[in-house]
Amino acid sequence: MSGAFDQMYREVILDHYKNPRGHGTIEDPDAEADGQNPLCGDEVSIYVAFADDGETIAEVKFSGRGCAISQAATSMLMEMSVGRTATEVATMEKEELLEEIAIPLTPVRLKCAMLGLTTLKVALHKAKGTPLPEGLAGFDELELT
Amino acid sequence: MSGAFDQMYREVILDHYKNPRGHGTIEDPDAEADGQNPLCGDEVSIYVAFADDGETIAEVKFSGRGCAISQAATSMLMEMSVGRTATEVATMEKEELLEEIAIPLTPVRLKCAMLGLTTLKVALHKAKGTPLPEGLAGFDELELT
Amino acid sequence: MGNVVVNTATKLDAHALRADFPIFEQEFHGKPLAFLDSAASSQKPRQMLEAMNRFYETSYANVHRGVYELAERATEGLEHARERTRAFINAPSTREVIFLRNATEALNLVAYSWGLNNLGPGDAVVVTELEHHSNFVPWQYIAKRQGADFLMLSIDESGDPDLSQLEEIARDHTVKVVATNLVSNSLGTIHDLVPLVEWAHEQNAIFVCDAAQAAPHMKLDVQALDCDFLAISGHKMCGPSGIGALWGRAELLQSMEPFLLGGHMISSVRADKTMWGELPHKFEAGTAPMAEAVGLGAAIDYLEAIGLDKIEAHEHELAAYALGRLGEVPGITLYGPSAERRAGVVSFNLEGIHPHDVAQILDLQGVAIRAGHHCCQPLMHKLGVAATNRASFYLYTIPEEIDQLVEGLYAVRKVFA
Amino acid sequence: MGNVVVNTATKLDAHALRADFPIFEQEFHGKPLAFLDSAASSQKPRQMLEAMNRFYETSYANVHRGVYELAERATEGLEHARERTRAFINAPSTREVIFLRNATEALNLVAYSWGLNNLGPGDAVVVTELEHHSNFVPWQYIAKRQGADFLMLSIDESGDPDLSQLEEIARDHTVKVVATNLVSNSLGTIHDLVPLVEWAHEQNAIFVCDAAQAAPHMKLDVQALDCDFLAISGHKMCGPSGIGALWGRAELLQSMEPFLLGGHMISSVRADKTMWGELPHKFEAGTAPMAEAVGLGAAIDYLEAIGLDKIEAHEHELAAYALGRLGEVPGITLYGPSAERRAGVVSFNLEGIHPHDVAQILDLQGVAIRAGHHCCQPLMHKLGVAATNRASFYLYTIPEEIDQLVEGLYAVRKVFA
Ligand SMILES: Cc1ncc(COP(=O)(O)O)c(C=O)c1O
Ligand SMILES: Cc1ncc(COP(=O)(O)O)c(C=O)c1O
Repeated sequence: MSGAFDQMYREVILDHYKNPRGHGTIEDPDAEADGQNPLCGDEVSIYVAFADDGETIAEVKFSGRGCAISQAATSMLMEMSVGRTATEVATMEKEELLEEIAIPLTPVRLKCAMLGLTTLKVALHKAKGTPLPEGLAGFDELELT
Repeated sequence: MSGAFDQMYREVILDHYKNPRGHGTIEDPDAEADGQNPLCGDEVSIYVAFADDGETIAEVKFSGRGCAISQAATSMLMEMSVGRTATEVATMEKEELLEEIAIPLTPVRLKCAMLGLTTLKVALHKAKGTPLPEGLAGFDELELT
Repeated sequence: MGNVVVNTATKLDAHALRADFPIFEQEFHGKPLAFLDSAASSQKPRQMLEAMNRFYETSYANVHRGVYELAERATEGLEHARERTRAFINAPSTREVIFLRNATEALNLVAYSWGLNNLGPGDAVVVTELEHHSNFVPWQYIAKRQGADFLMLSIDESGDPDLSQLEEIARDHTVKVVATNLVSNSLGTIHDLVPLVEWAHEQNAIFVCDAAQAAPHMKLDVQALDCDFLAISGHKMCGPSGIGALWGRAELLQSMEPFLLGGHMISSVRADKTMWGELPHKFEAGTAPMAEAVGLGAAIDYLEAIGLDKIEAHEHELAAYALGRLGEVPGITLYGPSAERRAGVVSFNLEGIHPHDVAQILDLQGVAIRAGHHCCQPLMHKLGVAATNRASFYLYTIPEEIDQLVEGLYAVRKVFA
Repeated sequence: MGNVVVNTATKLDAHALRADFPIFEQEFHGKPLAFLDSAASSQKPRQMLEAMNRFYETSYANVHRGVYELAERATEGLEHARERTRAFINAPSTREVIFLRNATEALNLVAYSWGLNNLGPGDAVVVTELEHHSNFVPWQYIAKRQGADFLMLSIDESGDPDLSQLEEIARDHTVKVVATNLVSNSLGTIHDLVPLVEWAHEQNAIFVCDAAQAAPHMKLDVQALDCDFLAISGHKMCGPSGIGALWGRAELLQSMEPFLLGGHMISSVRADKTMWGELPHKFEAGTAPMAEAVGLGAAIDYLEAIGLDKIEAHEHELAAYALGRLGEVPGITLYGPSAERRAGVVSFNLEGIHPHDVAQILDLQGVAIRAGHHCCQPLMHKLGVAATNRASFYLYTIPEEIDQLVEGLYAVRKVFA
C-alpha cells in the first residue's frame, strides 16, 4: 500500500510542490488569466510576458493555492513553457504534461493536474484573440454581480 | 367476473346514467359553479335556486358530461338536495352520498363520484360567502389568460 | 396478422422478451395482464433494475467531487450513462446532454432559461394543437409573463398541423420559438418535422422537439432532425422514473442563463459574485439523479441490443393489427392516421360510453388501457370529446393482448346495452 | 469511548445495522471500507432497495390518471410515501408535501415561485455565511433579477450567525425572506433557529429552512420550528437519489404561482386559459419520481424503526469520539462547535497539506472522506481556506472507522514529512 502512495506522491512531485518553479507574479503581463477548480475551490492565476517577437514566452509565473498534484503540475508546466511560442503552448496536448507528471490519475485528480494548463491556455487565447476551444469556454462563463 | 361488473354498474347506476334526474340549467340561478375532473377532463355545471327563505334549496340542476359513475352520482345528488338547506348540503359528508351510490370505488373513481357534490358545495359556499373548506379551494385556482 | 410483411429472421420476439419483465408474472382479476398503457409509462426489464441495484450496492457515493474510489466509480457510472444517452440521440457532445427528472422539466428549462431572457412583446411562440400539456403550458405561461404571443397551430382533417397558417403568422409576428412533438401521445402520429424545422430556422426561431413519445419507439438523431433542443423521459423507454434528459446545442446552452441554481452548477461563489460552471454542470444543480441515470443507460443498452428499427417495425405491425381488429367493434370511432404513420398508439371511443367506464370494465377483465385526455386537452377540445380510450403498445406487447382488449370491449357494450 | 453516557438498552447497534448495507460487503485497497462521507450522501439499506424493486416488479404504472388496478397500486405507493413524509416532518397535511428531485430543487421552487412574484427593489433576502450553495445562489440570483438586496449574515467567532446585525438590516430594508440551514453540512452545527424565525416573522418575512442535512439525523417538526418552507433530500437519509421534498404552508402554496408547468399540474388547459390543479399537484408537473418516492417512504420506515433519537445520540457520541481522537493528531485544525451541538460532521485541516492530498492518501487506505469546499465557498472564504477535509458519520458508522481515519492521517503526515 505504501507502494501506492509512492507512485502518486513520488519524490519529484513532492519536490515541485514544496519548491514550486515559477511561483510569483508578473507586473503588467502580456497575458493573464485566473482559473478555478470548482471541485475544491482551488484558484490559480497565471501571468505571461512575451519576448519582443510578441509570440515567444519569455517568462511565465503562477500564484494561488492548490493540492500537491495541481501545484506540482503547474510548476512543471512553467518550466515546459518558457522559450516556446504562445501558439505551441495554447495548443499543447494534455498528454505532454501528463507524461511529465507521470503518475496514475483518476478523473477527479486529472482536473487538479490540468488546472494550470487550462488557465494558461485561456490566458494565451485571450491575449491572441483566438477562440477558446470547447471545454475551456466554461472558464469565462456568465457572471452575476 | 361479470359479478364484478354487476356490482359496480348495478341497475340503479345505469338507470340514473341513462335518465339523469335534474339534468338541465336554471336561468338566473341563486348559486352556480363549474367543476372539472382533471383526470379525464369531465366538466359539470351546477345551478341552484333557493326558496323565498333564501336558504332552502328549491331547485337544483346540472349540465355537462361525464362517466356513468359521475353522472349517476350527480343525478342522485340532485334528488337528495332538493328541500334541504344550503348549509346542510354545503356541509354534507361525502359518506352520505357514497351510501346512496353503494358501489365499491377505487380512489380514482371516487373523484368521479364526488365531482357533482364538490361543485355543488363550491356553488353554495360562494353564494353564501362562506370560506371554501380545504381541498375544495383548488377549484378556483389561479387563472392565466 | 395484418398485411405488414417483415423478414421473420429480423423480427423481434415479443413473447420471448416478456420474460425480461417481472410485471407479467402476476395475474389480474384471474386473467393474464394485458398491459396496453405503455405510452403513459413503460414496464421495466430486469436488466435495468439490476443495473441500478448493482450501482447502489457496489458503487454508490455522491458524484463528481469525491476523491475516493467509490465516488470515482459513481461518477463513472453517471458519466457513462451520459455518453450512452448522447450516442442514443446522436448528439455531437456529452456537454450538451443534461440530466433532469423528465421531459416536462427539460421543456420547462428551455422555456424559463431561454424564454425569460429572449422573449418580449411582439415575439411569438408557436406550438401545435397536438401538444402534450408539458410542451404547451410552459410556453403559454412564459410567453404571457414576457408579454409575447402564444400561438397554436390548429390541426387539419387528417390530424396534422395545418401549415397554411404559417405565412400569416410570419407576417404578423417575430417568431422566436417553434415547439412540437415528434410523435403524438394521443394519436400516435409520427410527424414529418422537416417543413416546420425549416420554417422555424427561416424565422431565426429556435426549434424545440418534444421527443418524449418518440424516444421509446424509433431511432433519434438530433443532427438529422436539425432541432435546437430535444427532450426525452426515461420512464417511457424501459428506464426508471425520476430521469429525463435535455439535449441542446452547445452555443445556445453556453449563452443561456442557468435555470436551477445551487450546488455543483457553479465555478465559484461569493456574496457579491458567482460564476457558473461548465456544461453540462451549469444546468445540473444539486445532487444528480445518479442511480436513475445509470438505469437510463442500462435501458438504452437494452433497447439497442434489441434494435430500435425492430421495435418500430413491431409497433407498426401491432398498430395495423389493432386498427383492423378494433374496426370490427360496433359503435367504435378510431382517431389518428394509418398504421404506417403511427407508433404503437390507438385512441378510440365507443358510442355513448364514457372512456372511464370502458377502462373500468376492461380492468375487471385484466386489460389495462388509459382513459382520459392524455394531457392533450386542446386536442380533445378539437375532437369534441372530453376524453378518449387509448391502447398503446411496446416491444413486449403481443397480439393476444389486443385480442383480449377487443373481447373486453364486447363485454363493455353488453353492460351498457 | 468518550464520556457520553447513554443507556445501553436503548442505544443503536451500528455494528449490527451495517449488515443491512450491501456496500460494506466489499474491501477497498485490501482494507474494509471506512465510509466517512455520509453528509454528502448516505449508503442504502437493503430494505429500501427491496421496496423500490417490489414497486417496479409488482405495482408499476403511471400514477393518478389510470383507472386500472396497476395504476391504482402505483398511485397508492406514491401517496403512501407522501403520508410517510408528512408524518416524518409533522406537517399538518399531505397537500403541503411536494415531491421534487432534491433539496436544491425545493429551494429553487420557493426562490422562483415565491420570489419572482413577491420580491422587488427595497426588499431584502437574508441568508447566512454558513449556507450551502443551494440555499445561497438561488436567492442571490432571484434577488438580483428582481432588483432586491441579497444580504449575508456573517458568522461570529463561534461559527454562529451574528445576530447583532439584525437590527441594522431591519432598519434599512424590508426583509421578505430569511433562509438558513438547520444543520450545517460543513461545520455540523445544529442551529437554534428560534431567534431567527421570530425575527423573520416580526418582519413579516417568510422563513425558509434548509433541512437537507438535518433530516437524516434528527426528528423534524415543521410546526414546532414554525418555519414557512422546509426542504429535504432523500439520498442523504437512506433513500434513493432523485427524490426530495418541499414542505410549505398551504396558504402560501395556494397563493403562489406554480413553478414547473405541464402534465398533471393543471385542472384544465385551453389555448386562451389554463387553470392550475389542486395542491400538491399544482407543483408536481410531469411524471413523478414514483419509485424514488416509494424508496423515500421505505427509508423513513427504516429510520423510524431505529429511532431518530437513537441516531442522533449515536452521532453525538461519534462526534465526541472523533473530536477527541483527531485532536491528538499533530498539526490538525478542527472547525466547528463542541460535540453536543453538532451532528456527525467533523471538518479539519492538516497543516501544510491540501485536503485533496489528504483524501487521496486516505483513499489508498480504504478511508473515504470528502475534501473540498462542501458547496460552502462563502464559509471557506471566511475560514481563510479553499477547502477542508470532512469526515461525516451516520447510523452505520462505527468507532473503528474513526480509528482507521486517525491512523490514516498519520500515514498522510509521513508522506509529506
Ligand atoms: C445543508 C445542505 N443544503 C442543501 C444541500 C443540497 O442537497 P441536494 O444536493 O440533495 O439538493 C445539501 C447537500 O449537499 C446540504 O448539505
Ligand atoms: C408527447 C409527450 N410529451 C411530454 C410528455 C411528458 O413526459 P413526462 O411526464 O415524463 O415529463 C409525455 C408523456 O406523458 C408525452 O407523451
